[in-house]
Amino acid sequence: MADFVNHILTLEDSWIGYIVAALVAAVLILHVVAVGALLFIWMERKISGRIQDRLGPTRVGGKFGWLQTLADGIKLIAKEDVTPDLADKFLFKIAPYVGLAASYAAFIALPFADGVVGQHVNTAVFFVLAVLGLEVFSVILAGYSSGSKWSLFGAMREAAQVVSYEVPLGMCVVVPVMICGTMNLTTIANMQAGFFTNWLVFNDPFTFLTAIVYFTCATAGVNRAPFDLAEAESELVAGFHTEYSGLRWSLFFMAEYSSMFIVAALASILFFGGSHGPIPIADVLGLLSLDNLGSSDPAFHVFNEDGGGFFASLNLEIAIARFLGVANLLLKGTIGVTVMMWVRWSFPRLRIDQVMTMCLKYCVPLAAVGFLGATAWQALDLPTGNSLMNSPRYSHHELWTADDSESAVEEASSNEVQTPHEDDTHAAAKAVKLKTVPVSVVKGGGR
Amino acid sequence: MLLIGTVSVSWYLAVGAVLFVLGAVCMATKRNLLGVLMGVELVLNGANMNFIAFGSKVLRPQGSLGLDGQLIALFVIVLAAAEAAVALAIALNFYNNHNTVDVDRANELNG
Amino acid sequence: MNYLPTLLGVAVLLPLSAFFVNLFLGHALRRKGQSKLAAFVSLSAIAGAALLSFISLFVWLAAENGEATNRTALSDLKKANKDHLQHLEEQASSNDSHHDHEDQAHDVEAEQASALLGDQFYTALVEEEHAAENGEGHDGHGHAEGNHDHSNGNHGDSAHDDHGHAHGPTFKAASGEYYTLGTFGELKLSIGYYIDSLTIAMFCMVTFIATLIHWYASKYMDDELPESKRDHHVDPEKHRFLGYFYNAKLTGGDDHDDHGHHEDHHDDHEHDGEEVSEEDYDFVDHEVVMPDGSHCHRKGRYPRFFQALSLFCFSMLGLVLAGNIAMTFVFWELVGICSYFLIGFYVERKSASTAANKAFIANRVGDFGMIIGLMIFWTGFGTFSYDELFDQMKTAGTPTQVLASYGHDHHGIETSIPSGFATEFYGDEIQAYADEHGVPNDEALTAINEVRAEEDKSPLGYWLMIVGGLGIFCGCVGKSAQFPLHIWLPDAMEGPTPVSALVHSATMVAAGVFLVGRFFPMLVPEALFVIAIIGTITLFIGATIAIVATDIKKVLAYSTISQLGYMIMALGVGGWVAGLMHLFTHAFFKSLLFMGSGSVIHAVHTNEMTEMGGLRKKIPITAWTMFIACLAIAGAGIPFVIGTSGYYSKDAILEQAFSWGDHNGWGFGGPFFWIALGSAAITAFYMFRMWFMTFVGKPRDEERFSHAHEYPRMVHPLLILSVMAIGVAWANPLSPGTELGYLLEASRPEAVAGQTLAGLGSDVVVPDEHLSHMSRVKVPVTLLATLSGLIGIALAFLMYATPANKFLKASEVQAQFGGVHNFLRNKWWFDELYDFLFVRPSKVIGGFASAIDKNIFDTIIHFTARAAKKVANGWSKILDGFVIDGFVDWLARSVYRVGTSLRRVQTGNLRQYVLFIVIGAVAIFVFVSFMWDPAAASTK
Amino acid sequence: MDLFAVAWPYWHQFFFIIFAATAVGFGFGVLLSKNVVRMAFYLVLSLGSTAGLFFLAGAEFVGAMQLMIYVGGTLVLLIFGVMLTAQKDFINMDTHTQDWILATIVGGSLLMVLLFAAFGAEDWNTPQDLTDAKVEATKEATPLGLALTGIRVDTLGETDDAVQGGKAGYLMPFIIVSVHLLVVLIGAAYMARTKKLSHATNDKSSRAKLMLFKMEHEAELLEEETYVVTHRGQSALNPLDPQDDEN
Repeated sequence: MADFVNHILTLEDSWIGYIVAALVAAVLILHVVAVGALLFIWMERKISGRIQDRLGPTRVGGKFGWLQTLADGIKLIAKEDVTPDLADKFLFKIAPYVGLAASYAAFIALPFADGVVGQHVNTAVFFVLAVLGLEVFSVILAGYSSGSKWSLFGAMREAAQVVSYEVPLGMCVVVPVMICGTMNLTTIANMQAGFFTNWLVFNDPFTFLTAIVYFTCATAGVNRAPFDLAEAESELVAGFHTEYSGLRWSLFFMAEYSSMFIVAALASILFFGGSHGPIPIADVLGLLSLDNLGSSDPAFHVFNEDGGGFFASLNLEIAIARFLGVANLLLKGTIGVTVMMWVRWSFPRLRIDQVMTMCLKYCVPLAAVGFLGATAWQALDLPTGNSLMNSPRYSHHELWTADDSESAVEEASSNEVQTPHEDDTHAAAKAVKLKTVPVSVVKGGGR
Repeated sequence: MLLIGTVSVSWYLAVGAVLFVLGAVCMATKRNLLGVLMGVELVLNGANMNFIAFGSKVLRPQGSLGLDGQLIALFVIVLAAAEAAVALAIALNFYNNHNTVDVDRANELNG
Repeated sequence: MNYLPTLLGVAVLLPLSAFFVNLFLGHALRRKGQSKLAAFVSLSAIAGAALLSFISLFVWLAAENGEATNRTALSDLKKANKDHLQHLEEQASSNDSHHDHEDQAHDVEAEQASALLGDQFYTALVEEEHAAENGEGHDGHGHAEGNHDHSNGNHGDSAHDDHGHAHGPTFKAASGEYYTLGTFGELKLSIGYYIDSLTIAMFCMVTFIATLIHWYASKYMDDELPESKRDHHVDPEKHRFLGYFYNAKLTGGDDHDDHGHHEDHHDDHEHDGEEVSEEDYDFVDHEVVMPDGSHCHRKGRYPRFFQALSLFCFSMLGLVLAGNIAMTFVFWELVGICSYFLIGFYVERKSASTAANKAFIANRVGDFGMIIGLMIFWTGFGTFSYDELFDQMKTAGTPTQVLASYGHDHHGIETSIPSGFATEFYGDEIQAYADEHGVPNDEALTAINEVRAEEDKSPLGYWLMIVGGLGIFCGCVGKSAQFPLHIWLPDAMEGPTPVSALVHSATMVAAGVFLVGRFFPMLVPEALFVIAIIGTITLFIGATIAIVATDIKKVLAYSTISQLGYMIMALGVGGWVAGLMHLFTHAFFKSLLFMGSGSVIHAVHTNEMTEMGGLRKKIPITAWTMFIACLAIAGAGIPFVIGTSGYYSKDAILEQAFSWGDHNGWGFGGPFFWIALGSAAITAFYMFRMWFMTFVGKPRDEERFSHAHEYPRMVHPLLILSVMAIGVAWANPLSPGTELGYLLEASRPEAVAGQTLAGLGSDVVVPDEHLSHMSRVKVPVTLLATLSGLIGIALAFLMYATPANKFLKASEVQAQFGGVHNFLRNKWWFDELYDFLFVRPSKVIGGFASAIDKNIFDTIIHFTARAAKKVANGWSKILDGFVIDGFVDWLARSVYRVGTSLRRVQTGNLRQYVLFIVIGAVAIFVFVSFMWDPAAASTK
Repeated sequence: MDLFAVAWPYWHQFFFIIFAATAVGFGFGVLLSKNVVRMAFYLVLSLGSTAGLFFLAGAEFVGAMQLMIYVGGTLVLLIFGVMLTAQKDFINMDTHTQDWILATIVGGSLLMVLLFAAFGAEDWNTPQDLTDAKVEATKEATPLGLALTGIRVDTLGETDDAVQGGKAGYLMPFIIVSVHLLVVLIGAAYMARTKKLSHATNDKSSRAKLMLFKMEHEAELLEEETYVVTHRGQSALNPLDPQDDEN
């Protein structure tokens, strides 16, 4: 992409290309966030309406009231921005931006399809979780700086809840990482390519359990009902954003919805095949063969800074396939969000102690069981869902040494120097050969 | 001028040193126990910066610590987290017993 | 067959687990002192063991008679047996006339006959075992051939059985090891098993009776349930000790007279009735009077009783299963200690504790001899394992195998005893001979033995065989209460009655007999002769004392002694099957008798038969079951038709004794038979005396009579056992070859299979047991035995059962033979004799030794101690006081000073500390930087 | 155009300056701010930009760790502490000038020494040619994980003894650290558990003394509001003051 820009500007490898490429990615992601928030709020109102046997918004923008949220947004922008006297002004003002920035930054490493990613991060899973973890700060700061007891309580609750739910969340996320042997979301998604039996959720019973636990903990982690103690309107007026109004208030919600989408998308990438549909249509149509996935052909990296992108080499099939992939992921994420809404309007809100009990007494042990079980399943090499269609999962692993692993192994084994660590060397070499260490057969698969 | 010259390991070391000193001074001046804790965190980060800098292949293609630097940094971070937890527990106990977090109050063990 | 070790091993371990459960959870198992869970744990364990034992019995039978060949083998055996006997009859009839030139002929025939007799049966077993191994049946021809060559082989001299079968080809025994503890040179210690039909039969018998007795005891020991207990008759210092261990309440309650017997039934109201509750569930032991005359209240020991019982069952089963002598010895001692626990169960009673000690010491005396025997055998054979022992015995051959015939002409195959003895003890002699004649040692040994044989001397080391056998027998003397050491058994009746029934009638005392049976191949005729003598003396003494005993349990105890004497004598005269069969039958009817007596005692709360009488109306089941038992022990039966179990076993014993006398000449060997016969009469007499005194006639004590009643749970076992007492020895018409006789026959050691043994050191001849089945032996003996039994019963009837004793008054008889009666009353003065012979002298010696200790050694030691003390004091003043203390004090003082001066540094101000650290770091940097070369950090 | 073409190779410095400036600046913020909560917030930003520096130096995984553990975990803990102990009295605890001076002097000297050391070795000082070093996803996550399980794949090909010496994995430290973490969590939970006041009263802890004191001296406390505020003014009513006995 960047080269493409530079090519147009007839520049040699100039920073402008990169800036422009980055801007394009940023703007796209911003649209995902903003439009997503609009869509989800509207969806939530409709869904809650349906669940409560109401109609929900009907008028604005025609039949389904699909412009309702836009109207609300305009109203919010027009509202007065109130800052309480007791508030710690600086923190009070900055808090919503922290939250939005956090959930926005998490999109950077989220691959919408193979190659359609803001920035290839080798440890994307980790990065996303870490950045999402920052979101709690906005809540704490907001709650503290509002100078109101309601807010403080809400903030404390949310902080406690989010921090403690990060434990089972992390344990659940580790399972796909362990199975795929990489933290690269693109690779993880590609390894589930093919029929839906490849999806990690169907890998073995424990991954199934893990997926469920993950979704629960994610719901709690983005403090959605029934875990939304932070804004328990019945007890604390509105929780940490009691004192907020207008645009700052809406920013909180934008952050919340976008992080909802992120955890849902993450779930679909980790467990539900990511950008690959239940039936590999693109593959069947011959648009994108499974072998091409993650190949080093620059044409495969649309938003990647190197390679010409598909504008340069008009590889239409790949473009369509990738479009399908993006559609897949967005659809799955939306489904996940819908489930969250469904849950929200179906279950009563828990008490804070129940929330903690839920986390410490149920989610953590369940996650541990899932982790150990999945590990044992892998170690014992029991039949997985992958072996149903016997499509090769290990063909899409990341490349984990700078040079080709085989040559490294050769060197290691042909190493004559006798050192006390000789054995380790050979152990490592064996490990490499036995693919207990994921070995890439594809150059640049992890880019 | 930095734009003209290029960044070397020393610059990272310098940043680390500054963070370290800031942390140390923070520890030395803050009377709030939690302030002291934050100083400790800063100090640890300054140290970590050195490890990362020495371990970075980008900055120092040959003769870098390689993975070892990063691994030690990892351990430092993890242990820092543990230390923070314990220190926080100590702080809370201190607060429960003295009803203050002023470290100058914690001088009952003086000689 | 392969399952047997597992099955029996588990059967052994079950009671052990029960023991541990009761040991650790015993008091947790009882809910407020009234729970019987402990009993049910032990009961279920032993019942499981019984189940396993019977399963293994069926497994064995299936493996043994499963296939047609074995049935044919069995029928062959019976036929061969019959032919042989018939042949011998003819031979006997034609014996007196033209003796000499018949010799050759009937020798050969008899040889083949004995071959048939001996080998066919065992070969069948061997063949069958091979079949069982390679899992396929085999046709009759191969089988017959197998018999044939094997029979020939058996007649060839010692190198005759290279069947290459692990367990020795002759009889079917599964032998092996569960676990090898270690191998020390030749000595190999291992937890092994030796399973033949004898083992299995013993298992079934022991577990079966033990199960019944657990069931019985779970009711009988009821009054042990309460939590705490008070005791009488306890001398103070002992009682302090006991109070320490058994948390007995020293403060006694109500105060009766000191002899508990007259008060018993009244007291038993207390623990039947409501007074128990006000004594807060005390167990009141009314036979025990404390110094203040009150009764002993102590904690009930229900779980403890059952844990001891389970431990006993475990060790008894282990003893039976043991695969080598060492293991046997270990379990032997375990059995002994269990009996110690059980006899001394009412430890507060002085009588009980002394009885326990007595039993234990008597057993130690025997075990000392047993250890000697074990060592001798180990030295000679170089192994502990029965399996290898028997093999060696077999290869070595028995002392002399004499053709079955009359008179004392020993022409037969001369074989030698295991060379181990000779080489171990006469190595230099053999070496000398070998050097002299320049032959290898083994040839030298055989040569020497030949020379000695011509000189009509026993082979080298033969006497060690005798000594070893007698040593082993010493252990049996102790354990099965034979003549010199029989004194402990009557006192052992101090234990609870179920214990007497199980331990001191059925199983433990039988262990000695069992051991003699196991060791039979190693026992040379001379040793057997001594054994027979001991047995005879014992059975006579026991029977005579039993005549005059009035304590019902004492009567049974002495009858037990006498019956054990029977078994031992039977084994001694070569009646292997006879003795062991009597062991089984006796186990059944004696435990029945004991449990019956327990029921009686529980009913009338006294042991004295002089206070009973007419009880058969009150406790009919007990009465009639005991009647059956009395018939059985008296060997009642319709001659040659059918009879109680005792009829078979006792007659077998008598027959064997008869044929022994027949072989060894009546002057020499007669007494065994006649004494045994007479004692049979006496047996019948005292058993029925007991029964009549107890159950017939007018009640002598109305009050006891009126309270008498029997408990169902204590009666069920009696019924079951009475059936067994009648029919245990019967042949099984449905599937022949499953009866007790066959079981024992199948495990008869080959050394005594079908040969008549003659000692090499003497003229003693141990006749082949089959010879005792000849009609010329069987008929007269059976008649005589029945007659003697009838005489005994009739005498007892006349003396005790006839109304008002109008023919014979017991008192008059007693007055008539006052001296004898007194002599017998005092048990032949054995206790006094031992007291005079051993106890007093040892006390004197002990006193002398202690005097020396006090007066001489102590003075020396005290003097030394005082001197050392003086020296030490002086040194401590000088060295310790001035030098060391001074230095230490100075050190402490200076350290204190430094510390006090340094403590100022610790301001307790955290931030200052931080500054100190930073300053220190900077200082180090500065200091280092003087000698630091930046280029040093550069890596090229 | 030329400017663009020329300006390009210095982007590394550019980002370095940004991150270093934010890190140091917010570090100063931490040092100078009086409000504990703000200190925490600045610390977050400072550590975040430090993580940025880590990313820049190619230690991507460590950067993510930094974000997750420090920023996500440790600082949340800190802020907890702040909120739990936050009462008006404590939020401002001003340090005395002489402390400032002393600390500045000492810290300054330390800084001098450190900088001297940092720039002393010219091997560290000689800049590498970073023009072609792009922000690329270094594949170091898996080698790190393997090193933690005791397998060093980054030095597989090494023949140099010195480097092979470094081939030892980090399994043992990893286990130790894991156990240490577990112990720490338990211990922290134990220490931070809430104690009943009655229990405290029994063992006459100073908190209990304070309570008794409060009850006794209601009246004086009313005007002597800042009795636990600890400017050197140790109010005579403060029970916790060791100097109480002297006056």
